[in-house]
Parts: sequence; C-alpha cells; structure tokens
Amino acid sequence: MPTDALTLNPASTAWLLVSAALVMLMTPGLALFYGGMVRVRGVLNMVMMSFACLGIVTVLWVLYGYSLAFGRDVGWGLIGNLDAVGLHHVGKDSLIGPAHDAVPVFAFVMFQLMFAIITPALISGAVADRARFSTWCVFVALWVSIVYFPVAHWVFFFDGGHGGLLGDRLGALDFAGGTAVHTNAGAAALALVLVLGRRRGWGSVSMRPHNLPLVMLGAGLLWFGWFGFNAGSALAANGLAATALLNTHVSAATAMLGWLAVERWRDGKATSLGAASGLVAGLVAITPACASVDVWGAMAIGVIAGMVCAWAISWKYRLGYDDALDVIGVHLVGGIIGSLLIGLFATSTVTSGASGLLHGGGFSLLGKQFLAVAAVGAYSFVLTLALGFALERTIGFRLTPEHEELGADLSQHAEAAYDYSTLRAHVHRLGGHEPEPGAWGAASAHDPAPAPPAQPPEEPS
Amino acid sequence: MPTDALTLNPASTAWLLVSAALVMLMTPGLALFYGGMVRVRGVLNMVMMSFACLGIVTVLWVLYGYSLAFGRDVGWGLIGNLDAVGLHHVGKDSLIGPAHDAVPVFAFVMFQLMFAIITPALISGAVADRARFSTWCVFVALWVSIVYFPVAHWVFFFDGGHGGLLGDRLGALDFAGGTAVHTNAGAAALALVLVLGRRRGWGSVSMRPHNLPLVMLGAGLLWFGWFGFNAGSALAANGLAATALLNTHVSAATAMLGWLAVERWRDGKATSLGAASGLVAGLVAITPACASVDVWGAMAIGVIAGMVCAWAISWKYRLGYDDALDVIGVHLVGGIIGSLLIGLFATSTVTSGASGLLHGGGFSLLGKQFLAVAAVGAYSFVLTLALGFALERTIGFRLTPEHEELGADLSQHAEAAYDYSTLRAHVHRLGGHEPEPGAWGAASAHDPAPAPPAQPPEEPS
Amino acid sequence: MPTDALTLNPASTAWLLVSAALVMLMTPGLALFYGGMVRVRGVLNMVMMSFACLGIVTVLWVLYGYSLAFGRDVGWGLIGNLDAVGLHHVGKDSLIGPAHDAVPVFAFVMFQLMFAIITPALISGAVADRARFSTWCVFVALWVSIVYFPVAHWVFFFDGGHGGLLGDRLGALDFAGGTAVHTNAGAAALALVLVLGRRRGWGSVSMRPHNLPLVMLGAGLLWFGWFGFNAGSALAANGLAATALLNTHVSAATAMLGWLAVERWRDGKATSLGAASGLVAGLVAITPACASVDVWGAMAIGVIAGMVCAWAISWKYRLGYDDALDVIGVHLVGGIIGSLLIGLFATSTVTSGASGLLHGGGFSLLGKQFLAVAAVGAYSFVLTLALGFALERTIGFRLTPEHEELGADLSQHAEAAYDYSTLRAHVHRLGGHEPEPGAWGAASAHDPAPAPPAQPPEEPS
Amino acid sequence: MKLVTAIIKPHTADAVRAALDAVGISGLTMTQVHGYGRQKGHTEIYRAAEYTIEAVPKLRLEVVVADDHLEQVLTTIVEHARTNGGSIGDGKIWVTPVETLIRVRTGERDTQAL
Amino acid sequence: MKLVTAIIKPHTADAVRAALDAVGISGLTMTQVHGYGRQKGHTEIYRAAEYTIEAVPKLRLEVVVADDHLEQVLTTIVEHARTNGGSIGDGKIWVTPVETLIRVRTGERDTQAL
Amino acid sequence: MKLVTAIIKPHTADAVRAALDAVGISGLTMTQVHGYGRQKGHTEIYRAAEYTIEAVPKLRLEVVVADDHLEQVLTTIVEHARTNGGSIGDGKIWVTPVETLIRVRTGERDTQAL
Ligand SMILES: Nc1ncnc2c1ncn2[C@@H]1O[C@H](COP(=O)(O)OP(=O)(O)O)[C@@H](O)[C@H]1O
Ligand SMILES: Nc1ncnc2c1ncn2[C@@H]1O[C@H](COP(=O)(O)OP(=O)(O)O)[C@@H](O)[C@H]1O
Ligand SMILES: Nc1ncnc2c1ncn2[C@@H]1O[C@H](COP(=O)(O)OP(=O)(O)O)[C@@H](O)[C@H]1O
Repeated sequence: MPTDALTLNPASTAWLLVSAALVMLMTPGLALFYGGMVRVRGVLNMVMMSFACLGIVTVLWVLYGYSLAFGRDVGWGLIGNLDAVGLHHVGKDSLIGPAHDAVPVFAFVMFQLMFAIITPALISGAVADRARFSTWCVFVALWVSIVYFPVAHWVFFFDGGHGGLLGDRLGALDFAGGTAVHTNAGAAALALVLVLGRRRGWGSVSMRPHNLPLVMLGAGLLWFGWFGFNAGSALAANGLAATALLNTHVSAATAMLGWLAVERWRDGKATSLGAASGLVAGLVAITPACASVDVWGAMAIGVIAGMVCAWAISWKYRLGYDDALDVIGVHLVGGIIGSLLIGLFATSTVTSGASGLLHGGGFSLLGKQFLAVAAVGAYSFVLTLALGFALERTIGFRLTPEHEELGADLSQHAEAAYDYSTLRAHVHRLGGHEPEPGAWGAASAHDPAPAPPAQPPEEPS
Repeated sequence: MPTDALTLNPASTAWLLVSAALVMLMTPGLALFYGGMVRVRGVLNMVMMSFACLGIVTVLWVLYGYSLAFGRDVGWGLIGNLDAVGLHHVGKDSLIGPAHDAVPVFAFVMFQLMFAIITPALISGAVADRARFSTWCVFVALWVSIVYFPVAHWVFFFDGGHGGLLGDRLGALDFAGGTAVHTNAGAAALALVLVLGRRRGWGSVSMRPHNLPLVMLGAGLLWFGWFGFNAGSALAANGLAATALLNTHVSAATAMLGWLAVERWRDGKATSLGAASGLVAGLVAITPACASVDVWGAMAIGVIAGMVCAWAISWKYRLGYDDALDVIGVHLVGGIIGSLLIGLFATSTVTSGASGLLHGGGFSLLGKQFLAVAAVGAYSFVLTLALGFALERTIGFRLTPEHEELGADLSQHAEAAYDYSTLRAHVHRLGGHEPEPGAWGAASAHDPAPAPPAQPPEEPS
Repeated sequence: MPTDALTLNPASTAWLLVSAALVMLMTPGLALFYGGMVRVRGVLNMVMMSFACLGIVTVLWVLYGYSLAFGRDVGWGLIGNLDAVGLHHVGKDSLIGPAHDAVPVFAFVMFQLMFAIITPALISGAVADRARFSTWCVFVALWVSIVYFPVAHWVFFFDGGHGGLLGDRLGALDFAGGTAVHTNAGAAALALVLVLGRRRGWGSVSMRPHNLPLVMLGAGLLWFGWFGFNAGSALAANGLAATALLNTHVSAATAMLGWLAVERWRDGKATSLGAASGLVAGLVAITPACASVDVWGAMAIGVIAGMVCAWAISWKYRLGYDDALDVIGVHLVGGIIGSLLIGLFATSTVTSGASGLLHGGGFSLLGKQFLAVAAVGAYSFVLTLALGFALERTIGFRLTPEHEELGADLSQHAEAAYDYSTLRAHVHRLGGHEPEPGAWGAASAHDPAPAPPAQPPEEPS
Repeated sequence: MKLVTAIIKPHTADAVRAALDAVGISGLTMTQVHGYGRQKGHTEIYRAAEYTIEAVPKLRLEVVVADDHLEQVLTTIVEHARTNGGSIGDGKIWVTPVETLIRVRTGERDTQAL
Repeated sequence: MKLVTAIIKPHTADAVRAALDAVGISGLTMTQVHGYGRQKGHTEIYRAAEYTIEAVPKLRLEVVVADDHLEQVLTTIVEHARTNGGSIGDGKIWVTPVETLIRVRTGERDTQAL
Repeated sequence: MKLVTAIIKPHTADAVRAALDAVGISGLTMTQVHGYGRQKGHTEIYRAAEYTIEAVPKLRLEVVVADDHLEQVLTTIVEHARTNGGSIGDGKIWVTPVETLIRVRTGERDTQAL
C-alpha cells in the first residue's frame, strides 16, 4: 500500500519507532513472566519458546507474512495478495498512512511484526513443561502462516471498505488486537492443551512458580511495552495515542486491584502473582478497546477483566484441563471480555464513530464485536486443534515421560537455569573436541596452570 | 486548564508519551531495587508495596487527584479545585501547554500520574519487612490524598502567578520533583520509621540484601526511567529536554563515583550496592536541578550528593532508627541537597531566569529553595506522623512478631519468592476447591495419569 | 560544530533523546548479560566492570572526550581539537546537524557518550573473574582516552571531507560502530586476554553460567536498546531510521536462528545461551551495516554472523586462550563480518551512494571496509596490549591466586551476590562504628528489642 | 535407639513420608544431597563446552526410631522409595546406633524424646 | 568420641555457637535441612492453588566431641537452642559413637584431631 | 560396615571422588555444608554495615564401606583432600559403625547392598 503523494510525519514516525521497540521488549518480558512461573526445571525452555518466535516469525514475516496480512485484499477480506512478498517494492522512502501523516512502511512493517511475534509466544504458557522444542518451532512457523497472518488481515487491514473482513468490512472495533492477538492466542492455547494433555503429576505434585521476582519483572516489562502496543497502534503522536495510553494504564491498574480483591475475598490473601496476573488481564482486555472508550470505560473494563479472569483461572481445576500458566483464563477470557465490552462502553467522543449500547449506539456494535470474537476464536481453535494433532501424530509434540521427568531444560536444551552451588561438574568436551591437555598445559583441578603473567598458584581456601 | 486556541505539537507529544512510559517503568524498577535489598523472606511484600501504588494511586488520580493537583487554584496556591474531578471535561482532543507547543491533556495527566505513583512507593523501603500490607494500602490512599496531591499543586501547578504556592508564587525551582517527590517521600519515610519502629533483631542479626543482581537491575531501570522523569518534565523535545537529559546522566555517574570513593576510603572496598545507591542519590539530587544548572553544576551536585548520602546512611546506626533501605539517607538527604544546591549553581543561561549564588544571583534563590524544602519537609513529616500513628492505633500498622518472624511474604501474601528445591509441597486445595480426584483421574505422585495422547508414564529418575 | 543557521527538528530530537536513553540501558543490560554468564562468585564484579564505565567515561567525555572525538579535526583526520573541552561554548540552544533537521548538541553529546561507555564495558567479558577492580577502573580511563576517543573521531566525525580518517576521508561505511565499537572492543579483548592469561582451573573445572534467566534478560535488554544504537544513529525520525530498525531486528533474529542451527547440528541441542549469543552476534554484525543494506542483506548478514560466531567461539579451546565470555568470538568476529559484508551487500538504494560488490559497486567499497577494520583492529590491539602490560607490570592487573580463588565478588567488593539461606552472619561494625548496644537497646538475637509501638516479641518459629 | 538414614529419589519423598506417618513415625529431618553411584547423571552444554554432571539430586531422610520400630521403618521406606518395582538409583538406607536422644524443648531423653 | 547431631531452629544458631565456643568447642559443621514433626509448616497460595508446606527450615549441627565433654555440650545446646523456655519444634539432639576422627591437614587421629 | 563422613574443601571433591573410584568406591553421597573451626571466614560490607561471615563452605561426603576397605578409604580421602601438603581448614573425617545397609532397589542388605 505504499503510495506516492504522502508526506512523512516525523513525529508520528518517532513515536512508531519507539512503539515498535517497546512491543519488541514485550516478548522477552513475556519470556521472563512465563519463565518465572514454571518450575525450576523448565524455565529456559519456557523462555526459549518465546525467543524462538522472535526468530522464526521475523523471517516468515519478511518472506510472506507481511504480504498476506497487509497486501491488497484478494477478495472477501480474507487474505492479502502476494505483492509485498519479500518486502518487494518497499524501500526506505516508501510511506504508508494518511496523506499528511504518513510513516515509513518499514516502521509499520516492524511494528506489526512485533504483534505477529508475541501472539504465538503467548500460547506457549499453556503447554509449559511438556512440548518438544523442535516441534514447537515447526508449530510456530505453521501456526502464524495459517492462523495469524490471515486473522491479522481480517482485523488490522484497512483499505476503505475493501480491506479485512472483520475490521474494515464488518466494522468490528479492535484497536490493538483483542481479537487478532488475545482471543486468537487464547483459543489456540485451549486447542493445544487438549492436544498435549496434562503435565505429569498435575494436581498431585507442587507446580508452584519457582521465581516470583522474575514474574514481577516480566509483568513490569509487559506493562511498559504494552504502552507501545496500544498507544502505538494510533500510528501517530496525537490525542488518540494519549487516550489509548491513559486507558491502557488505568485498565491495568484497576484489573490488578480487581484480581487482588477476588483473591483477598476467596483465598484470604492478596498475592504478588495475583497482582501480576491481574494487571496482565487488564492490559489484555483494554487492548481492543483503548481507543474506543473513555477513562471510565477503561476503569470498568479493568475491574471486570480483573475479577472475571481471577475467577476464570480456577475453572481448569474443575474441568480438568492443564492450562499451565492460564493463557485461557487470562488471554482468551480477557480478550473476549475486552472485545465484547466495546459493544457496551464505546463512545463516539473517542471513536469519532460508532457507540456502544451504554452510549446510545444500540446493539449494532455489540453484535459486530460478538461476530468478530466468534469468528477469530472458532477459526483459531479449529485450525490449531487440527495442526496440533497432526504434529503430535507425525513428528510428535509431547515430550516423552523420561524427558518430561528430567525437565524440559535438560532434555530439550541440555542446560540448567541456575548454578548457585559449590559442587563441580566434570568438563567433558570443549568446543566440540575432547580437551587437549596441551592446549592449557597441565591444567587440572589441583594444579591449575596460570597463564603468564599470573603468579604461581597457591591454595588459599 | 485545557484551553482552545492551542495547537498540538506532535513531537512534544511523542516525547511526552515516551516519557510517561519511562516513568511508569520506574515503579517496577524500584520494586525490584528494593526487593533485592531485603532478606529473602520479604522480597514479594517489598515488591507489592510498590505495585499497590500503581493500582491505588491511579484510581484516586482519575477520581480527584489530578483535579486537586492541577485544577485551578482555590486560593493561596494551596490546592486545586474540583473542576477536573473524574477527568470531567477532558477529552481526547483537549490540549494543555504553550500556544504552539501544546500536548494532549491525557498525556499530561498520565505523565503526572506516574509521579504520584512513585512517590509513596519510595517510602516503602523505609518500613520494609514490618508493615501490614492491608494497612499499607490504606496508608497509600490517604497519604497521596492529604500529602502528595496538595504538595504537587504547590510545586508543579503553574498558572501565571496564580498557581501553586512554592513554584508559581514563591518562585522556588523544582523542575521534576526534588521537593514534591523526594524531600516529600523522605520526610514521610522518617515519620513512618518512628511510627513503626525497628525490625526485630535489627543490629544483631544479618539483614543483608538477598539478591544484589536484582538490585543492580532495578538501579539500571531506574536510571533509564529517570530520563523520562527529568527530561520529560520539559514537556517538549527541545534543547531544555536535552540539557536535562545530559545533566541527569552526569549527576548519576558522578554521584556513583562519589559514593564509591567514600566506600573505598571508609570501608576499604567499593561495592556494587554502593554503586547502585550512589547513582540513585545522584538522580535524586539532580531531579529538581536538571533544568537549572549547566553540566558543571550537574557534576558538582552529583559528587556532593553521592558523598554526602554515602555518609548520611550511617547516621541511622548512631541515632538508632531503622530506615531499612535508606530512604531518608538517599531521598530526604539527596532531595534536600539537590533543591538547595540550585540556590548555588542555577545559571540564567539554563533557567532563562533566576541565577544561584555562584552565578551572581545572590541569596534570593537560595532562600526560596530553603523555604520550599522546609515547607514540604515539615508538612509531609507532620501529616505522615499523624496518619501513621492513627493507623497504628486503629487498624494496626506493624506486623505481629509472629508474622514478622515468619516473614512478610508468607504472612502477608501466602507466597515464597523462590523455589529452587527438589522438595515437594502437598497440594491442598485447587481453585478454591478440595481436589476432586475424578478431575484428573488417578493422579498421584507415583502414578501420574498422563492425559492423552501422552505415552504411559515410566519412572526415569 | 554547533553552528547558527540551524533549525531544531523536534521530532528528530525526540527520537534522539529516546535513542540515548535506549543505548544507556544497554550497559546495565550488558552487565546482567555478562553477570549471568559467570560463576556465582564473580557476578557482582562483572556487573561492576560495566557500571564503572558508566561513571568514569561520563566524566572524561565531558572533560575532553567529546572534544577529542567530535572537535574540529587537527589534521589528517586523526583526532579532534580541544575547542569543546568541558563542553565549553555549548549551551542548551546549541544545535548540530543538517540545516533544517538539527538536534540539540547536548542530545548528540549524550547519544555519543553512550557509545563511549559501552565500548570498554564490552571488553570486560573477556577478562571475567581475574582482573583487579581498581586496575580495571584505571584501564578504562586510559583506554577510552587513547583508544576509543581517537577511533570514534576516525569513524564517526564528519565535516565535509575534513572529518575523521576512516569515515569522512576514506569513505568506509560504519553507521553505528561495527569498527569503532565492536572491532575495537574485540581487538582490545584479545589483547587483554593475552595480558591477563587464563582463569585458574580453565579447562578442568566447571565455569558454566550461574544464572541463565539473567543472561536472557540481559540479551532482551540489549536487543531493545540496540534499536536506539542503530536506528538512533540516523539522528532523525525518518525512513532511514526505520530501515535501520528493521534491518537490526531482522539480523538479530536470523543470527539467533543461525547460531541455534549450528548448535543443533554440532552439539545436538539448541540452547538458550546459544540463542542469546546468536542474537547478540547478529546485532553486532548489523551495527555498521544497518543503513547500507536492504532487508535481504540484513538477513544474509544475520545468518552468516550467527553461524560463523557460533563456530568462532570454539577456537579458544583449540588455541588455548581464555576469552571468558567470548568477546572475541562475538564482537571481534561479528564486528569484522558486519563491516566487511557491507562491501558485498551495500546497495545505493539504501546508502544513496556507494554500493557493494554484489550490487555492482565493484571492489572499491570492500577495500575501504577492509582498511577500516584493519586500522581499527590493529590500533586497538597494539595499544591495548601495551597498556595492559604496563598496568600489569606497575600496579598489577591480575588478581592474586588467593583473591581469584575466593572470587572476585568477595575479594574486590566484599559482597556476595545472593543470600537465600537461613544461616546468619555476625554483624561486626555498622556505619563505620562498632555497634553501640545503647543505640538499639538490649538488642540481641534472642531478645530483639522491639521498638515502640510494636508488641513484645515472642518466638513463633 | 537407632538412626535410620535413607538416600532416596526426591519425588518419592511425599509417599515415603505418608507411609511413615501411617506407621506412626511423623518426625524426621530431610536434607537435599547429591548422590553418586550406578545411576548416571546428565550432560549439559554451554557455548560448545560439554559438562558431564555425575551428581544426581537425592533426598536424605534421617529418622531416629526406637529399636522395636526399626524393621517396620526399614520395610516401609524400602517399599515406598522403590520406583517401578526397583530402578537403579532408588537409593540406600543405613542404620547406626544412637546412644542418646534429647528433645530440646523439654530436655526429655531417649524414647520419651521421640 | 561421640558425634552430637542437633536439629535446631535457624535463628538460635548464633547463640548456640557462641555458647559452645564459651565451653571450648569451636569446630562444628552446619547443614540447612527441613524438619517434619509436631511443629506445623505454613500455607502458600498461587493462582487459587493452595499448598501446605509441612517442612520447617531447620539447621543441623554436627559436633564431634571427646567423651568427657559430651554432657556439657548437650546441656549447652539444649539451653541455648530452647526458645521461650521451650516451644514446639525447638529440635532434637542425638548422640552416636565415633570410632575414629581424623584431621585431614595432619592426619592426626582421635582426640588429637579435635 | 562403617560410615565414613568427611568434611572437605569443595574444590577437592573431584579429586577425592576420582581417587575413591580408583580404589573401587564409586557410590557416595555429598552435601553442601558450612564449617566452623580454625579456618576463618570472610567479611562482607553492605551500605556501611560490616558482616563477619564465619562459616566456610564445605562439602560433606558420606561413604558406607565394608570394614576391610576402611583404612584404604580413609587414607585415600586424607591424601586427596589435603591441599598444599596440609592447610588449615582441610577438614575432618569421622567413622561411625553401621549396623545395617540396604539397597532400596533390591532390598539386599549389608555388603551385598554396596
Ligand atoms: N557407598 C555408599 N555410601 C553412601 N552413599 C551411597 C553409597 N552408594 C550409593 N550411595 C547413595 O545411593 C544412591 C543410589 O546409589 P546407586 O548406586 O546409584 O543405585 P543403586 O543403589 O540402586 O544401585 C547414590 O546416588 C548415593 O547417593
Ligand atoms: N524421629 C525423628 N528423627 C529425626 N529427626 C526428628 C525426629 N523427630 C523430630 N525430628 C526433627 O526435630 C524437629 C523438631 O521436632 P518437632 O516434633 O517439631 O518438635 P519437638 O521436638 O519440640 O516436639 C523436626 O522438625 C525434625 O527436624
Ligand atoms: N568438632 C568438630 N565437629 C564437627 N566438625 C568439625 C569439628 N571441628 C572442625 N569441624 C569441621 O572441619 C572443618 C575444618 O576444621 P578447621 O578447624 O577449620 O581446620 P583443621 O581441621 O585443619 O584444623 C570445619 O570447617 C568444620 O566443618
């Protein structure tokens, strides 16, 4: 869509560059958020499931993902054409956006890529500790290709009514990805949980988070990055971006309070994990709505999301599915809540268009929101289920019991996350070779050969 | 204050949006900075004391805080009126600021909110490990209402001479909160320390930081976020912002060196905790002064703050008060130093107005600075003392000895920060229910029921 | 270079302020990246080696570093003059840059300072666990003075053909520091490794990373900050910055995949440390090239850097030098790869000038790149070797065996990184004084004196 | 009195404790240890350096028992610490004589202290 | 010679060590352990899952003493490890016979090795 | 049978294990412990508060051996745990009698269980 008569808005560009960077940081943030929540034997695997998305999705996005999502629509708003394959025809001076407020296409490519990366990363929390890493990589590549790229087109591609099915044609509102990102990831998580089944020992052995400060750090980075996610989606540094920023923050804050209130009432204590979970739930729910509601709407969405998600995460114990890190309870439930509540709280003073039920817009918007959620949720669930089972039946998706018991870090990555001990390990092979004694002289535990000009070794302790 | 004939400056807006995000990150950064400094049994509580501010203060700010702080003055510069209660009359297109350099009100609301959040969070370090979490939440809500919101009005609200008492009317300089944030938080910390008393075992048992890399991470995030705090306070992307940025950095760097020099000389070693403490002291001291002094002034302020604070933190051992994480020694002392040194180092080449004693401005500015510091410090100390004692006498502020000995994490949040062990815990209740065996089949430690399609379990290790 | 007829571009200023902040964050990020990679007994020392750079280099930069690097050339493009010593003549309204796209000099000073800080910090990884901290501080001060400041002038100072030797005069391309930062730091690392020799026990005892989640966090922060490093070097918020941003990201992603592919093939497993190392290798290699190549060039550079560096890091075992954290294998090798590949992949559609061999530009650019790499590498290696040996012979650079065995944290900083234990330490002296019992009453481990208004102590556990 | 020291696989601890509880032994002390023996450890790789970790994480149980409970305790531990009907590395148990046992709280000695 | 093994509450360790020092016993070895017994543990909650942690952190002291010091050592430990005049969970002490003691540094044996 | 308990400096563990392996002893259990004795600890400083850490990290080896291997095992450990021909803090070894040894996997007892 780069066209010619556009003028670059440098301020919007600056904000978009920053926003892309902020959203990038969310994926490492998520990796730590999830990594802190698993047992100590699976933290690196958890982190790697996110980092793998940073690698794989980037390559596919450049190759064809951007074109499928943001290429001119091939018809019915279902998918983009292949004109921008390999970012063909896009140069450093190509612009995109409103005539006098355009931004470099590359900035937009980069910004949207960050969304494509974090969406599959979100799914990983549901299948913690029991997925083969190599199969996960294959899954990510296929999933973004057949699920995320089309869905992003449906929701995010606007072309004057000839764009994506749900956003541009139907008129459902999703500013930053309540459907395309969160409902999508959450429905996929549900499907994968059914494919992979429960962790060994679920319900009988302790699966408590191994490092809650790491979780809090991850939550902090997510909150920070989410400002780019939501306010950056304005693609301009203006009042709408500021509104999105404030709404995002308010929803995170109130959802955290809502979640803590439920915990306090139900469990007797407000926990730090609850605070982290609650704020993420609020961020999820406000994502589609941040540029459709006023600050009171943001507060309402936050409180509702925080309380409902706090309650939703306990369903799994009753229904018996092991959504390890509550991707369903937070992202699916939160994404649906936020997307639907637009139908209630949207106000034309913010949207400059449609209003929700409570602001006199009738049921029309609510209906559209419902359709959008249903379409994305169903599509994602069905395709992910099929993809997941196909992978499980062919190359195998679930870890062997031995590997699961050993832990995903050791079995998938031959690493252990921490070594605080004074115990020593025997070094076996270095740099792909048996150690050559000649290489470091007579080095041994008892007689380390100091390299010149170090002093002769003594045994101090 | 939103007026009509203003034009949005998108570049200033972009910078302000980013600055708000940067300052937001400071609170999680502070949470980790403080969290790493306490013993392992209190880290989550420490973190939660900061996160609670993110929740509570946000809600109050939207409800009435912004209006009290930045509403039109009710007289004598003491407090704002209630026109902006609930952010009434503020919309996405409302602007604020100089005619051709305005920014969205929502961006300003958001930016200033971040200051209101971190100020009570700063206090928490002084009362580590011994405050009831629920009382802390009540304290935060009341404290920002009766202390922070008025003081912010005194210092930050400008309205052509009809604004706040200390800034607009008296003419004391405080660019980003040396009085309103740091002197304020530090004086409150001193009051709370007197209310809550010493930790059990203080002076006889080890209270060393449990995780110094976490402290260093927190310090790094604070340094990063502080750029938004100080340079963002220019509310524009211009030379003044750049000056503030450079001065902020220079002061942090020189204060770190100053603190390390004192340690080296006094204790024989330069420590990492000293580096973290020193850079924070430098950031605190330059906060009011970053847009009043040149780079040499910033250096002087940094060195002085670093050295004096390094020395100030040992007073508590002599005077016998347990300021656990040295909020007094760093924020009160550093805030006062920075605010007063403006009276010496301010130069009209930077302020475009008043000069300090060393740049020919006489004692006038120094006097104003002294008044501002004294007013804020005294007001904060007295009200916090009263509030603290009132809470202690009514709902109770200090932990019971049992809870303190058990640790604030377990007693207040029913959580433990880390679990690196191979020991197992017995799962008692899940999702608010006794575990229903049927839900996960015959799951037990010895015979975990693998969910299909996983292979039958074996015992590998 | 501040001149008069310039107009400030506020959007470029906003982006540059943000970029400076992002690059600042890289140094704490690096500190944690390195800190997680050493054994538990050296993590704080590793972190402090980076933080020391934040302090020392800042002061020297203001004093004379900026002037040497960016002052008017004294002749032959070798070094700047002393006009800007102490940032003399630079004020808050001083501008620099193209006529209508200028930015505040202070913003530029700050941005470039961040490069001067991280370059020596990069070196520290090579000499982990065995350098005296005080000598390291002296080394940093001297090294930036005689190596970094001149080299930055060669590469980064442009003055219409009368600027630095390698960039402005020779015409070698180095957008953000492939030669000045990475080749430079890598060559210095090699020299220091020869000076300091191997760690005691190298090759026979386990030197595995003690905290890989910390490494992943550091890698995430580096990736994030690097966007400021590379895209910020455009000094404007435009298409070139967007191109640099996208290229930077793509190279990081593909290098990560390339490194993991080598690991998978050679070692059988793709590791998280490999992912972190690979992405950094990609970031290093794209640094000089990010504004010279298209996205396909960035991909190629990423894959090549990832794979070659993955292979390069095992040389040390064969050659017997202990480059502890692979500064040579990643920064020297990666910096050279990136700088030279510009000679192949540069395209005039991006550079608006020179093209590389594969885009019809012939061997000319490749030759210049080679010269630039050789000049920087040789200069840095020789001077660092001389400086290192001089320090080792005079004040001593390597730790004594006792101190090395005790660990750099305890011996250099009198600190230990973590304390998760329930064991207690005896408190000896507080605030520089023997504890005065009177100060905290009859406080003892058995009878802690509760400060009023706390309840009388009991023994709960 | 006897001191029974058992080295067991960590994930059997809950079951062993429950079983001991069932035979009336509720007091015991547990230590995290590393075991070496027939059971092999694992391999880790960090930047092309391969480490063989021979140590296997184990738990060490200490139970002081009255002489007449000894056999029952031994049988109980063996039964519940055994995995899959006996796998390599299931652990060892040894018995050493105890001359005195004291409960700190009361100063009671020997069987009274149990 | 005897080996005295004491399981005590962690926060009494400094006092116990100081008291042993006062009666001339400066060498000992300490281990972090988890104890189970009458003293109850605590409850933790993570996202609506409630865990009962029965283990209580304890320290395990090992002191090898000459036979004629045994009683004094036992009394000293009991006295200083007791909290509030005796609370549940204050710990246990047991004594086992030592046949040989060696100081690694010198190879000295038995009482000479102390 | 005897239980040999050795407190050694952590960095000698690999050598000691290798030497024991060479004399046919491959099974043992290791615990991270803190030792107090003649060897002094170190000092730490946090914001002007100076801590004297008297505990020195040590490893505790437990090896159950047949009576006739005892002397060889003792000599082997002493030899390889000694640093620089004997430094303060090299550690202690003590021997206690074992009445029964059981291999959990098989239930085998005493020498068969080794
Ligand atoms: N001689 C020994 N002394 C002390 N502990 C031992 C001895 N032999 C084995 N162990 C402990 O018992 C554990 C299991 O022993 P191992 O030889 O692996 O299996 P198994 O007992 O089934 O043959 C070891 O990990 C170690 O902790
Ligand atoms: N039979 C036992 N064998 C070994 N250790 C025991 C035994 N009984 C208790 N202990 C240890 O002693 C500690 C204190 O015992 P507990 O029953 O809680 O209190 P008390 O000894 O005051 O009755 C326990 O935590 C455990 O570590
Ligand atoms: N009486 C003792 N009982 C138990 N352990 C002891 C005893 N004396 C010393 N130890 C252990 O032996 C270690 C070495 O003892 P130490 O006195 O420092 O050196 P040395 O044995 O060379 O004289 C101590 O750190 C401690 O763990």
